[in-house]
Amino acid sequence: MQHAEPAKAGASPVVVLREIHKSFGALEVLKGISFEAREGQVISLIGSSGSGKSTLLRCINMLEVPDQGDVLIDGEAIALSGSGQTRRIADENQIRRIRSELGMVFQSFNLWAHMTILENVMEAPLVVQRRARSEVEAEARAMLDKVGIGSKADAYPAQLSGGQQQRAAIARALCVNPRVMLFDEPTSALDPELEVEVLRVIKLLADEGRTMILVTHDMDFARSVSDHVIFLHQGHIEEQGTPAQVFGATQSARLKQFLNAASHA
Amino acid sequence: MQHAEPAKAGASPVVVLREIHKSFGALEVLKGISFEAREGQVISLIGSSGSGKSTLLRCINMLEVPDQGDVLIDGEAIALSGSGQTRRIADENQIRRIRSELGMVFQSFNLWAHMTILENVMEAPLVVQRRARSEVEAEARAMLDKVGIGSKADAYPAQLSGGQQQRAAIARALCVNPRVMLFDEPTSALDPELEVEVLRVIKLLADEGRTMILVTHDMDFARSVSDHVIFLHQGHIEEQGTPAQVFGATQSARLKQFLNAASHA
Amino acid sequence: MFDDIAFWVSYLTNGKHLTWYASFQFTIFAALMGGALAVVFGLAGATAKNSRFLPFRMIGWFYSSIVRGVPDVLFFLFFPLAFEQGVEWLVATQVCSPEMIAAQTAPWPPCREANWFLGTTEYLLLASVSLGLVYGAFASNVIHGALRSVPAGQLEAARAFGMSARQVLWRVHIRQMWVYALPGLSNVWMLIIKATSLLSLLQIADIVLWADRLGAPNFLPSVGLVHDDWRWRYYLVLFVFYILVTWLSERAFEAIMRRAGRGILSEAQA
Amino acid sequence: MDGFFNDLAIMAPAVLFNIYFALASIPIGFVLAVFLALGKASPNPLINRLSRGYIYAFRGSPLFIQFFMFYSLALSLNVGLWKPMGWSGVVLHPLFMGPLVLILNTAAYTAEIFYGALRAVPRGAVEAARAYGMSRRQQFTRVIWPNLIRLAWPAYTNEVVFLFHATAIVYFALPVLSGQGELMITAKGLFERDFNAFLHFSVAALYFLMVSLIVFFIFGLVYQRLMRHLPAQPRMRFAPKWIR
Amino acid sequence: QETVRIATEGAYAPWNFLNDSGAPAGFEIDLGNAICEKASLSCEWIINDWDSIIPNLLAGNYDLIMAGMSITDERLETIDFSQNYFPPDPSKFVAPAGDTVDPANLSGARIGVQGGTIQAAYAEENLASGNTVVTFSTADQAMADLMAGNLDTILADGAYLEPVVAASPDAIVFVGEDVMIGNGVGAGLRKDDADLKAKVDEALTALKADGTVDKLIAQWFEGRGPYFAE
Ligand SMILES: Nc1ncnc2c1ncn2[C@@H]1O[C@H](COP(=O)(O)OP(=O)(O)OP(=O)(O)O)[C@@H](O)[C@H]1O
Ligand SMILES: Nc1ncnc2c1ncn2[C@@H]1O[C@H](COP(=O)(O)OP(=O)(O)OP(=O)(O)O)[C@@H](O)[C@H]1O
Ligand SMILES: [Mg+2]
Ligand SMILES: [Mg+2]
Repeated sequence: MQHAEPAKAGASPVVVLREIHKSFGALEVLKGISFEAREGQVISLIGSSGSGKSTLLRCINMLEVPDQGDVLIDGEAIALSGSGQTRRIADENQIRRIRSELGMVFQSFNLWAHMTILENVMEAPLVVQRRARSEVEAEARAMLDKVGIGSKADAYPAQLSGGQQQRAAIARALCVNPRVMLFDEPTSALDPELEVEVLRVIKLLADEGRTMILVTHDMDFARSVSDHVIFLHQGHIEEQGTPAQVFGATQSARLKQFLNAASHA
Repeated sequence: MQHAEPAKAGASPVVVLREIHKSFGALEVLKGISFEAREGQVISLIGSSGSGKSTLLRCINMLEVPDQGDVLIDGEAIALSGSGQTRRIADENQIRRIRSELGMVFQSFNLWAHMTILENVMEAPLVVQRRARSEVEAEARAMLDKVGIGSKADAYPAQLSGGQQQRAAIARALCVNPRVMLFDEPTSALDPELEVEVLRVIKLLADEGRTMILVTHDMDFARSVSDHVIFLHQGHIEEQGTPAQVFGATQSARLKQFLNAASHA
Repeated sequence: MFDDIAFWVSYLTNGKHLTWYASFQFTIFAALMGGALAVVFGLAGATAKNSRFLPFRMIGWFYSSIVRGVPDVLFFLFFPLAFEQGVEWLVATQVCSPEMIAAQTAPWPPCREANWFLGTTEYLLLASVSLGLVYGAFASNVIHGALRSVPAGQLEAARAFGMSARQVLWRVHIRQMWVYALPGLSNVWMLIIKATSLLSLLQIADIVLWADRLGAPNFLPSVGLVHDDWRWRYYLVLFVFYILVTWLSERAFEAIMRRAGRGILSEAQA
Repeated sequence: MDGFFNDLAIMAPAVLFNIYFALASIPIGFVLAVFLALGKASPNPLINRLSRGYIYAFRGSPLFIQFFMFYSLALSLNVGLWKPMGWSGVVLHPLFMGPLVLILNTAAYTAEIFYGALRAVPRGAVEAARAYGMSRRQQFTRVIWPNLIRLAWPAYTNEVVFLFHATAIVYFALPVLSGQGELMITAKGLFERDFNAFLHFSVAALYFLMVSLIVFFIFGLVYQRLMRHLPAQPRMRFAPKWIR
Repeated sequence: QETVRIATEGAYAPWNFLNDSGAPAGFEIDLGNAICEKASLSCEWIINDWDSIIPNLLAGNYDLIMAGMSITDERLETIDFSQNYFPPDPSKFVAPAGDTVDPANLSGARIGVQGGTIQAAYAEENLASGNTVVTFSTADQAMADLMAGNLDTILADGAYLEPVVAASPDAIVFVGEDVMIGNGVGAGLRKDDADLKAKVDEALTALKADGTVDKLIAQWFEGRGPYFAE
C-alpha cells in the first residue's frame, strides 16, 4: 500500500475521513477508510462492484452514518451520537448546514419529478439556503446554460433524455455553490452517447478547479480527470496515488486484475 | 432453389403443407410455403429471427390459422372456413382429434404450473383421449424415466430447472403417442449446460425413428439430427435439402451469410 | 363475588341472549352464501366481459359499472323488494282475474292471490343473492383481470394438446386464475362480511337488531333485568366480532393462497 | 313520467344532506388520514401500534355498527360530559354525529391508501432532498407529499365516491330530525307508500350516480393537473376497490 | 285451522316486548292468543320493526298488526282496524325529574317521538315550529335519549309511559296536560280482509263481554286501567 502524496500542496483539506467503518447487518462493507480531499483536488474512487464505493461516498454527507470513524468538512467534525449500527446524527442543524456545502449527484439523477428543471435547480437555494428568488433564478439559469440545457428550464424531468437529466442534476448540485461535489457513477445509467455529454461537463468543472470526489467505472475518464485515484477492495484502500502511479505503475495484484478486467469490458 | 429429395423413400407423408400464407395485419410473414414430412423423417427449420419459423410450425397444429393454403395430417385436410385473416377452424372436433396426434414442445416449456409433473404428463391422455387412469399413469412414469426425470414426478414445474422442465414437456408431448412431434426452439430458453440434456433426449427420439419437425438455431444439432433441413427467408423457403447439401454445398448467398453469422454467434 | 358471577352468567345465558347468539347464524349464512354467489356472479360477469358477442360484453360492463356506481345499501334493499314484486307480478298474470284486481285496495300486489309471503328464510336467501349480485360486480372485475393474467402459453399448450375450449377454460384457465384473483377476492370477501351488518334492514332479526333490543334501557322488572342504556356495550361486542372475523379471514386467505399458489408462486415453494 | 319528475323534485333537497355529510367529513378525514399514515410509517413503536390498530379496527368493522356504537356511546357520556359543558345539543345532533363517524371511518381507509403511496414514493427523490440539507419538515412538504398525493389520487378518488355512498346509511342508524331525510330514507319512505320500488329506488340511484360522476369528473381534472409533469398521462379509471 | 300471522314490534313493554327467553310477550300477545283461541285460528307471531310494520302488512308479509297501534283517520285511509281492544287513552309528556318543562308553551325544545306514531304526527303538526322534533325508530331509543339528557321531553302513549314513570319516579315525571289523540288501540288489517276482521271483531266482543280484556289490562298495566267496563 502506498501513502497519499500531498497533491496541490499548500491547499487546506476540505474533506477528511478518519478510520471509517460501516457494516450492513453482518456484512462489513468498509473496514477503516481514511483519506482527505484538499481544495481544488479531484479524487476518483474505483473498485469492483460491491466494494463499497457508493457506501463510502454516502458516508461523506451522512446518507449512511458510519459505525465508527469521523468525517470532517472544512475542519469541522460532523457530530454523531451513539455507537455501532445505532449511531445517529446528533445535530440536525449542523448536518443540514454541512449537507448544503456538499453537492451530490446520483447515479439515477433523482431529479424531483414534479418540479420543472428550473424549479429543481432553485429548490435548495430557496428552501435550504433561503436566498432571494430573483438572485437564485438568475444564477440557476446561468448554471443551466453552463451545463448546456438552458433551453430546457421549463421542461419536466420526464421530458428530458438521461444525459440532459444528469446535467440538470449537476446544475442542481452546483447551484448551492458547494465546497465539494460528490458524484456517484454519474454516467452508468446512461447510454454511451449520452455519457459523453455528462463527462464533458464534469471535465469542465475539474478544469475550473472545483473540489470533487467521484465514483466511476470509466478508467479512461478517471485517468484524464483526477489528481488522485483511490482503489477500494474488500473494504480497504488497496492502492492510491496519482493516475500515473495507479494506472501506470500498478503495484497490487488485485488492482492489476481489476484494471485488466475493466479494459476488456 | 433445390427440390426436396424423397428422404426415407416409400414412407407415406404424415404432414403436408400446401402453399401456406400468413399475415399479421399488414406484415406478411409466410408467403406460400409447401413441404411434407414423411413417416420417420426429422425436419429442421432454420432461418434468422423473425423469418417466420415459429409461425410456420404453429400453422401445422393451427395455433395460427393460415390465411391461405392447406395443412394435411395423414392425408386428411384440416377443415377451415372463411378466408384471409378471418379464416377460422371449421370443425372443432376434427381439430381436437388432429391436435392430439401432434405433440408440441414449446420454447418456454409451458408446463401447466398448477399441476405436478406427473399430472402434466397425464392430463392430455386422460382428458382428451379419455384413457384409463391406471394405464396412463404407468405409461407416464415410464415416459418420465425415459427422459431422465422419473424422480421428479411429484414436483411442481417451478421446482425444476429449465432443462428438467423442457424434458418434462417432451414427456408430456410423447405421452399422447403423437404421429409427429413439433419442437419450437426447445433449447433456446436454456443455459448451455441444460441445453445438452434436452438435445440428448431429442437425439434419442430421432434415433428411434420418430417423425419430428423442429425449429432450431443450433446448426450443429440440426446437422446431426435431421434428415432434411429447410431454410426460411423472408417468408419463402430459400433453400432445402439433406444436411450435407444445405450445410456442405450451400447454394444461396442468403444461406451462406446466415450460416456464417450463426457460426460466429 | 360469586353471586355476581353467577348473576352475570345467568343474565348472559338467558333465552334473550341465547337468541342473540343464535342469530349469528344468519350473519354467517349470509356471508358464506353471499360470498359463494359473488364468485358465481363474478365468473358470469367476467365471462360476459370476455365474450366475443358485443351485447354480452355490454351487459357485463353495465352490470359491473351500475352496481358499483350506487351505494351497496340501495341495491341491497332494492333487489329483494324488486324480486318479490317481479315474482308477484308474474304470478298475477297467471292467477288474477280482472274482478280480483278491481277488488284489490292496496297498491300492491295486483291481487291478493298473487301475494308471496316472505319470511326470515326467504329474506335471508334474497339478502344473500343481493350480496352476491352487488359484490359479484366487484368480483367480476377481479376475475376479469385475473383471467387476463394467466400466461398465454399455458392456454396455448392446452389447445395444442387438443383440449376443447371448455376444457381449456375449466382445466387450465380458471384453475390458474385463482392465484391472481385471490388477493382481490379476499378484499371482496371483507366487504361482504361487513355488508352482512345490514341484514336487519330486510326484517331479519339479526345480530344488530338483537344488540339494539338487548341494550335498550328497561324500566320494568316484569320485562326483565332493569338497566340503563347499554347499547354501546352490545355494539362494542359486534365491533370486536367483526374485527375478529376480518382477522380470521385474513389468516384463512393467507393459507388458501399458499395452497392455491403451489407451483405458481415462487414464495410458496419454501 | 310524472312520478319520475315528482320524485326528482322530492329528492333534490334530500341529496343535499348526503352532500353535506360527505363535504363535512372529507376534508377533516383527509387531514386525519395524513397523520395516521405517517403514524403507521413511524419508527416509534407506540405511535406505530396505535395508528395500525386504529386503521385495522375501522377498516375491519362495518360502518353501520360504528354509527350505532358511537351514537349510543356519545349518548351515555351525555350526562357526565357534554351536558355540563353545554355541548349536548351539538354532539348528539345527527348533523354532527354523522360526519364524526364518517370522518373516523374514512380517515382509516384514506390512511391506508396514503400509507401505500408513502411507501411507493421514490427513495431517490427523498435522498436527494436529504443530501441538499432539507429538514424533515421540508423533505415532507417539498418532496414526499407532492409525490404521495399523486400516487394516492386515483385510489383516493374512489374512496371519496364511496364515502359519498356511505352517507346512505347514516339515517338508518341515527335518529332523524324532522324534515331532514337524506336520499335513502326519502326513497324508502316513498316506497312504503305506493310500493313502486323501481321508480323510487331508481331515482335515488340516479342521484347517487350523478354525484359520483361529478366527483369523478372533478377529481379527474385535479389528477390531470397533478400529473402534468408526466408526458404520457395515465388515465384514471373508475375501479373502486374499497368500500365499507 | 286457518293460520293467522300477527306482527308485533317487541319493543314497547308492557304492550309487547321480548321476554327473557327471547319470545314475544306482553298484553297484546296474551290478548292475541285469546282472540285466536276464541275464533279458532292458529296464530303465529312475527317481530317486525315499527317503521315498516304497515307497509309489510300491505305487502302481505302478515295478516294482522297488534303493536299498540292507535286507530286514526289517517291510518284508516290505508288499512283497516278491528274494534279497539284498549280504550281511548291520553298521550302524555314526560321529562327528566327536576327539569322544568311546560309542554303548553315549548320553545327551542327537543321533543322525542317514535316515528310513524300518532304522537309523531301530532308533534309535527302542533309543536314543530320553534322546536325540534326528533324521530326514533323505537320508543325505547327515545327513552334512552331522554334519560341521557338529549331530549327535553317525550310525547308518547300514557299506557306506555305509566309503568315507566311508576318504576322510576325519581328519574322521570309527567309534565303538562295530557293530549287526547287516537280512538283507542286496535288490530290493524288489510282493507280487503273482511273475513278476518269479522272474526277478530266477534272474538273481541266476546272477550270484552266476559271481562277477559279488562282482566288482561289489569294484569299487564298493574291495575291502572283504563277499562272497558267503566
Ligand atoms: N442499504 C443497504 N443495506 C444492506 N446492504 C447494503 C446496503 N447498501 C449497500 N449494501 C451492500 O454493501 C455492499 C457495498 O455496496 P456499494 O453500493 O457501496 O458498492 P459499490 O462499490 O458502490 O458497487 P457498485 O459499483 O455496484 O455500485 C454491497 O454488498 C451491497 O449489497
Ligand atoms: N401474434 C402475432 N401478431 C403480430 N405479429 C406477429 C405475431 N406473431 C409473430 N409476429 C411477427 O411475425 C414475424 C415472424 O415471427 P416468428 O415468431 O414466426 O419468427 P421466428 O422465425 O420464429 O423468429 P425467432 O427466431 O425470433 O423466434 C415477426 O416479425 C413477428 O414480429
Ligand atoms: Mg455504487
Ligand atoms: Mg420463434
